[in-house]
Amino acid sequence: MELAVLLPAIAFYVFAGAAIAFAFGVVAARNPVRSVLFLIMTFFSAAGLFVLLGAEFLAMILVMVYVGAVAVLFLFVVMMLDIDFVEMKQGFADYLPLGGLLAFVLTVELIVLGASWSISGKAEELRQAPITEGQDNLQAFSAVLYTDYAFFLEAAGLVLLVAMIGAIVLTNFHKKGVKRQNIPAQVARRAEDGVELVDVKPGQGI
Amino acid sequence: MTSFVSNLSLIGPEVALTLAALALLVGGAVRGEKANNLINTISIVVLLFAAVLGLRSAGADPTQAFGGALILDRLALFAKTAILLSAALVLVIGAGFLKIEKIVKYEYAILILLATLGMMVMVSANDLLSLYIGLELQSLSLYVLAAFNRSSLRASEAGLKYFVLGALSSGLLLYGMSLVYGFAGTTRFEGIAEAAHMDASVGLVIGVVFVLSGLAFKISAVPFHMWTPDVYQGAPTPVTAFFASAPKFAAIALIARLLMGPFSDMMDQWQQVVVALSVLSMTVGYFGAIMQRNIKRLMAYSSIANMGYAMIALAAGSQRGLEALLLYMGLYLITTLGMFACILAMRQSEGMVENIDDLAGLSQNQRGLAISFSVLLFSIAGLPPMAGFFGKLYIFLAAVEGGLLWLAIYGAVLSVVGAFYYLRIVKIMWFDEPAPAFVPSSLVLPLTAGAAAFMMVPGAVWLLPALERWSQAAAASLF
Amino acid sequence: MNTLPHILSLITFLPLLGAVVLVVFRMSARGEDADVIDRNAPSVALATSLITFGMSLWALMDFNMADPGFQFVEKANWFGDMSYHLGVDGISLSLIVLTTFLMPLCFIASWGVVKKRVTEYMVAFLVLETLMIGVFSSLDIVLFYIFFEAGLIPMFLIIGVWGGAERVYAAFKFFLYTLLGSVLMLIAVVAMILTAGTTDMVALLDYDFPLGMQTWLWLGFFASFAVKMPMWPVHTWLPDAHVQAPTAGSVILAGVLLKMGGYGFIRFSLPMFPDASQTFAPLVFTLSVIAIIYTSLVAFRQTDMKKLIAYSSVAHMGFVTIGIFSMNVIGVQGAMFQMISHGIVSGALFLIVGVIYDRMHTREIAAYGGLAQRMPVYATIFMLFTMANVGLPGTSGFIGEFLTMVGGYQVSSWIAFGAAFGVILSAVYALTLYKKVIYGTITNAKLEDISDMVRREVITFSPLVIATIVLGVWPSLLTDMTGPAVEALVEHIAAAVEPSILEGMQ
Amino acid sequence: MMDIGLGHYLAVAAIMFSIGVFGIFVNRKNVIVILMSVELILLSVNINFVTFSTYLNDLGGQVFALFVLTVAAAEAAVGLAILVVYFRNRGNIAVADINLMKG
Amino acid sequence: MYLLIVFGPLLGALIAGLFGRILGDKSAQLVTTGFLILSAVLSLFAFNQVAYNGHEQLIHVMNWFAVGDFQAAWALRVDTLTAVMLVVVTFVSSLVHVYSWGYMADDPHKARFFAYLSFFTFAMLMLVTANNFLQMFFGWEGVGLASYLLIGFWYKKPEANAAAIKAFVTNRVGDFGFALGILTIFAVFGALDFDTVFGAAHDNAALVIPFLWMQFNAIELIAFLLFIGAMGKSAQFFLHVWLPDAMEGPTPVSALIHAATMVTAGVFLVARCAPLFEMAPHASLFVTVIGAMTAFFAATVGLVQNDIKRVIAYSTCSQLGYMFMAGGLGMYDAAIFHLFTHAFFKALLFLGAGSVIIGLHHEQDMRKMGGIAKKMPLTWIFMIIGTIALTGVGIPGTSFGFAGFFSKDAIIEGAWEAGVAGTAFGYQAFWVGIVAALMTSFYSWRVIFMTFHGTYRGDQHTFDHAHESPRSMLVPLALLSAGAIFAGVLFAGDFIGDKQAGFWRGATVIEAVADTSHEAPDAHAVPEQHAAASAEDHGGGHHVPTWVAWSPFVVTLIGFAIAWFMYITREGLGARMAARSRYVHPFLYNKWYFDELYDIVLVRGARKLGDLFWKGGDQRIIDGFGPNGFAAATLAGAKRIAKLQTGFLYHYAFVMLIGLVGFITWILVSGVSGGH
Repeated sequence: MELAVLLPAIAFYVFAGAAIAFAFGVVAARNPVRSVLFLIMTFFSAAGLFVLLGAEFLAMILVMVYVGAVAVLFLFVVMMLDIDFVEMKQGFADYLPLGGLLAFVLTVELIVLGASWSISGKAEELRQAPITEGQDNLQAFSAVLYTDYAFFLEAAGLVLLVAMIGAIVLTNFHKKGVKRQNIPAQVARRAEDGVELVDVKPGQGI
Repeated sequence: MTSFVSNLSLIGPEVALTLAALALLVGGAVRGEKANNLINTISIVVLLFAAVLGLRSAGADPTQAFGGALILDRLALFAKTAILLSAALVLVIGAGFLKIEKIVKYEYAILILLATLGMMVMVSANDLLSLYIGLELQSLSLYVLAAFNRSSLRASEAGLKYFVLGALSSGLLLYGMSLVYGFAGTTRFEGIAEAAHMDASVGLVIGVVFVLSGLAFKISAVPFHMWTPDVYQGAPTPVTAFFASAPKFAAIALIARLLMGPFSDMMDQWQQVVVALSVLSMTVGYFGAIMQRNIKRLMAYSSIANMGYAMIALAAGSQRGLEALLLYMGLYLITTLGMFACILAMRQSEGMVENIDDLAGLSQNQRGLAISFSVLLFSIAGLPPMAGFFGKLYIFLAAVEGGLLWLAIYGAVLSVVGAFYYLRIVKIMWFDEPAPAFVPSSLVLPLTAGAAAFMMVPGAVWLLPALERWSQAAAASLF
Repeated sequence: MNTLPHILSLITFLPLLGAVVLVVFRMSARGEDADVIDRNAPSVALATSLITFGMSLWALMDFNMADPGFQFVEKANWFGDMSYHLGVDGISLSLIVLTTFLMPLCFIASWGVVKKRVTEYMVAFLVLETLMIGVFSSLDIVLFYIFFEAGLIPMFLIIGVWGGAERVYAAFKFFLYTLLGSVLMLIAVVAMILTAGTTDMVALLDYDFPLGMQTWLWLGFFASFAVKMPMWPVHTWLPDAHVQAPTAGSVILAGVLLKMGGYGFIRFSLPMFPDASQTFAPLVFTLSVIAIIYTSLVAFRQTDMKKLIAYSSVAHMGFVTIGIFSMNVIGVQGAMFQMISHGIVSGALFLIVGVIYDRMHTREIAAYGGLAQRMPVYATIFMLFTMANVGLPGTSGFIGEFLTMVGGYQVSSWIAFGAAFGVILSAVYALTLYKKVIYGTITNAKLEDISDMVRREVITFSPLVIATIVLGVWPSLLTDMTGPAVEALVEHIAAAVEPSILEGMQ
Repeated sequence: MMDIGLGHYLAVAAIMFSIGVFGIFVNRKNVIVILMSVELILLSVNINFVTFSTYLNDLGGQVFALFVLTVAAAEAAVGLAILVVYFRNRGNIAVADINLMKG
Repeated sequence: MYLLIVFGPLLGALIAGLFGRILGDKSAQLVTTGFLILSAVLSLFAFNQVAYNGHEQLIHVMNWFAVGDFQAAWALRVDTLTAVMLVVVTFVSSLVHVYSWGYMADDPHKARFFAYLSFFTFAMLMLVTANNFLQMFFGWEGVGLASYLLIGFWYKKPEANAAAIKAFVTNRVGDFGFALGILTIFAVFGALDFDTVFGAAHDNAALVIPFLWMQFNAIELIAFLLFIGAMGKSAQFFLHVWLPDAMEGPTPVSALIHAATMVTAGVFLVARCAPLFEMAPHASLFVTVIGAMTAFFAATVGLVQNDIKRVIAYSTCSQLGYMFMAGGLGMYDAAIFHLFTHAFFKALLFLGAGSVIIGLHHEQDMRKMGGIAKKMPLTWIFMIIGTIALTGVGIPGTSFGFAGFFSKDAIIEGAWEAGVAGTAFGYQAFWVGIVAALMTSFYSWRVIFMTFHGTYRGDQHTFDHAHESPRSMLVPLALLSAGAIFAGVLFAGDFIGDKQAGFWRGATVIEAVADTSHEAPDAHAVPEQHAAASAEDHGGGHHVPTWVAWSPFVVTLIGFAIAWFMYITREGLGARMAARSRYVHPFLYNKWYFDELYDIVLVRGARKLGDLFWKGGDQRIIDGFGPNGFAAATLAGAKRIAKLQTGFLYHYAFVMLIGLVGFITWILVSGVSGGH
């Protein structure tokens, strides 16, 4: 078999197999730190699939945003929340058989569904952002993202804003009674304010 | 394509809300907690202003903005007005509670503004992507709001549950969207409609099921309702009031737009799902409420049941159905907010109370509040002469016309079960010996409740015709 | 007709106006003022109801007895397909007058007896009055339904707030039972509106619903009216509701609310679904006869006075359904008469129980005995109404029972046989009750000091006594009024019924 | 078999979706894993979008996926924030302990 | 005039009843009695007018029912039959009123009593003057009510209350038949007034209608149903149980209601409806049989009773049996005549008994009486007169005899003649009549002997204070005695004799007139000679064998002799026999155990059934499966649903997933099967 055909197939199976295996690892790992690491690996593999599909930009974003930010954030939280690992070794639930069956049915159905795909008869004319030959992925993105999709971009910005506000409002604690460093006050402090000279008469005390 | 800025003029209310949110955020950051009241007030004003702005700019013809990302029609207008007004009302009635519970933060109002914005995007979405982003804007704000009382374990548990399940539901929604996109070839609603019209493939149908499942979560339709009781109970009461009102309206308007717009050719399929959702929701909602002693939990089941009812109208899939749906939801909003005003007034000397037994003998302690609450309860139970009855009537009309007679009968019979637990609250207020009286609340709560109650009976004389006219116009925009 | 414009609206909403006035004053009153209002609320309520009664009499004067159609019609569009459409014919006007007649009596009977939350009590009754009158006067089916079902709310509160020990159970049972029936009717109403394209009852009366559909519509309406009547076997809410309700509540419940079922059958089931009515008539007859005999026997075993009377109400309503579904002039007229008469008689009986309940605070039959010695006037009035209850000729009770039996006999002798058998049983339970309460020696020491009826009570009863006897001796007073409408109705049915159904019946 | 088509990618996505779903309700350990399962679901969605995008020859799917990524990141932030709040109140994040409210 | 006759008593009753306490007892008594006497006088005048001068009247008072075809008016119909009844009713009633002045002298509720009495009279008058079945029914039930009130007049006595209810309810059973009869009449004839119905009866003779599960000849059915009404009111066999118990009421009441008037309403009904009964041979046969059975049964029970009033009550019952026997055999004239004469002597006996009872301070048990003839000579004489009249002493073949002789012998001989004529049950009726007459004689004399003769067996104190009754009581007794002696001889000619055609003038069917109806196809043939014979004088008994004519007289003598033997010659024999008898006496004494039977079957049955329906039907089944079951199920469902809400995230997610997978699978499956 020709390598040009075989190579993408091998690459697909490698990435797909890895992605699925790592994904399973995410769920199955007992230690959440491992889960996070598996998640990172899953993202990597998925990025590989994206490359195979010709979506290099997304593959890049996936690695950068997800692995670089999100997954690390997870790791950070996992480490930060001092979780008692012993307590968590309870393993899978009693719902495993039924749950497994459900998942299996779902998977089969979705795969069958995917197999039934055929391009919609109207797809040609309904295309929103046709990919023109010879234009690379990044260019294509840059062409539409700030024009056709500008509104979405703004809206997505608001989503991120909400996430920011949310994260801050929820986790930014001003604990009462905790002394904080007040730098302007510190800087503005002078010797006169801190030291008082008292003339103490002997034998009287203050 | 017209310029981005010129498009912005089409969505004045949204822009106003965005700008206000940003400005207030900055203001809040600068002024700190001192500005809380001011920010709250400004937010209310902005919401009202946006509503007025929307109504004023209402054109007769549906307009598309941003190259079809959004559609501005009467349905959107109706929904937006309802959402804005209820958001404003939530801010009005919630202020006192936050102060009492000492969780006042200026972000609260801003998050409500942003959630409202998300809902407004949802209801005028004309593209799966705008739908998704609007939905997420709303959801993320609501997740945060649910956990807003961060020193409360219940609130954070509510936030957590809401978030996890909400994320799952967005996953379902997205998966569905991806299928729809894949099988239709586009994310634009008109395009999907065209594709579906040509070939309603299995993939498309399953996509719709996924989408529907994802959205069903938002309106807490069974079996995607599981979060509702816990979150309603755990979240701060004003937030619960918000949950129970505007997002429900937004989501159901969105579902209606989807089902009767792009997916209208697949009615045979989605009707089954909607009917199933409706039956399940009514069953669980009406039966589940019976055991509840916590009034917020009870309200959760009540809203589940009411959504089940609303879905009867949805299942009819007709213009009359949509009209009934909107009328019903309009009445539902008023009633729910009025009821939450009553719940927010439930404060005894040692703090807020949420048990329905705390209402005992309210009719003797606070006659006005008791009357208002009772009227609202009777209304939501669908008893004439309260306006809520007309909501039901319209739904039955739509259902029977749509050939869903048995569903109407089922709903009607279950409404008797519903009447039982609504009446139980009435019973506690009127029949039981008085419990310790509530601490007099700020005047705004009884006034709100009274106003809502007024709308349900004497006010209904003009409210109903008006609502009917509006919902008729709104419904017409999809057909 | 140069009558007062909008007289029906006035009659209907005048009580509501009184209620609103009371509410407004009570809500704005504080401290001392509240007591003042509580003290005066009964007068206001009584005055309102008396004016309403006066107005209904005025309407009666202006009513053209010969005209079978609707009179005093008022119509205005509301929204959707619905309209505010009022009008009365002889059938409904007689029931309106019954309502407005009983209402002042209720207020007098409650005078000084109700001490708890007086204003609210009056308000509830006034609201109820509006709703009851509305039921009988509306000519829009949705409007009818609104009034019909809305009546549950004040009654629920009346039972629940001012009722006896088991009031909560009774109130809920009453409410949910009837609600379940009515929602099924609502679905039928919806189907009718959609099919006929109108909510106007006058138009619906002439609309010819397809045969198959009639069956379902009929059943839907039946579900509601049968519960309301109440017919066996959906009568079990009634004893509980009656027993627990305060006296005036029982009076209204038995006097008017039950009549809504009969009115509904006459107004809707018969003319709108004639074929289905014909088909289901045997069922109704069976249930009615069972009701008459069964509940009479049950009544015989009761130890609670109100429960006994409540069960007897069920039996008497059996006559009404028999009369209605005999679908001939005599039967329907008899049913109408029986409804009015029962409204008066059973109302009076509940008031009678109320008289001694107010004194002794028990309704246990066993707690009484020998009252004749202490309360001769009471005993006399009780006797009169006992006799009216057992349908003694010369009282109004006889006329209705007999006419319905005549009507029923024309359909089948079985019906008359069963009904007549019930008449025997009614004597058994009614006289047993009377004997146990009034006759014998005073065994309960507390009864030694019981006082006879005071003037207020005599005033309450005198109109009822007069009405019972006058109607018994001169029934034409009523039958002439309902006659044209009933005749028109029967003709309408005869013309509308599909011949095939009739053949099937033979 | 060697001819890799759209179905293959969709199958991967479907399996990953199922694993994510499975992970949510089978997990009894801690909430973080649930959040990660959600990420898996979103990833599967992205695979779908990208696949369809490629086979439809339409960039719209990829843009959609980009926004999904964006939103997912925001979601993760909010989710983790809530998790932290919960942890502060409760002291652990064991899934089986989150049932203060029920019924 | 007629209006005054009928409504005068009502007026009196209302005045006495409503204002009795204001007016005082005396005025109440005066008013009621006054109105009654006025009525009585006017009735006599009316009787003369109608019966002898042929001025029948039909007075329309006002409309009553006017519903569709169902028309009935308040009207007074006065023909000879009515006039006879008017006389009987008003006459006896006014005497009873007068008598009650004395009898009720000690009672604290006199006004009420007199109001009841007058009301009763009014109701009875309404009954007899009715021109349609409904008005008759009004009177019918009205007398029932009055009887109920009067029996229960001493409301403190539980027995009185029970008896009152028993009377009313038993009457209602009869009324049940009556009401159904009326319904059938309306169904058949479309009208309720007598003239229309009787006029159309002939045309409908062959009409067959369905009733319940069977087909009946319409006229037969009507007659039968009406007779059930008559059975109730006239205490005929099966429905007789109330009459003896009714003696719990004051004695004047017993005299008025349970002897003279109300109980005869049934006979009146049969006579009134003679045109119907004439065409209903089977129903008539039934009437005869029931009448005969009653005559026999009541007589046997009367033999052994110890309560003086009860003996007379059973005697009444038995005599009513005679009347029905006559009616059933077509001798309506004889029946009415017996009714007429019976009213006098039975009222006399009752009032006499009342006199005894008062004299002995409310002692009714004959075992505690004896030998009081000397103490109460006048009462004794009146009672003897009454007894002689009741037993029908007279010389057959002559016009010499007491009242009962004419009427009762007419019935017995008539029965023989009917037997000769081939009427079913004629001979049997004759023999029953003879046997009953024997027993009548025995128990009647037994009363006299046990009460007035022999040795006193009661409390000596009572005996010492025994006294003759006041004048107000004796005067009515005297008047009634006159009636008992002369009513027969004076009126026999008019009622059943050769002048009868001119007397009745169609008010009831007399044999001569009845002949025409006998030609109806399904009516049984009556031989010519019977018709000829019946037109003749029954009193003389020319057309029956002599032994037949003499036999009643003979058996009366035998009865007297036995009684004399048992209670005078061998005083105490009766009691000893009673004590020794193990089966017969208890059986008779306990009235053939009818009360016990009814108690077990009906009263307890009703109670059991009532309880079953109430506790089992209503509470367990209807409420249990209905509202309460519904509520319980709802609650159970609610609990289950609440339990689903475990609070665990993974369960929530699981449920969502189940839903999702379920929907997808469902859609895929239905889509596939739906052909997509």
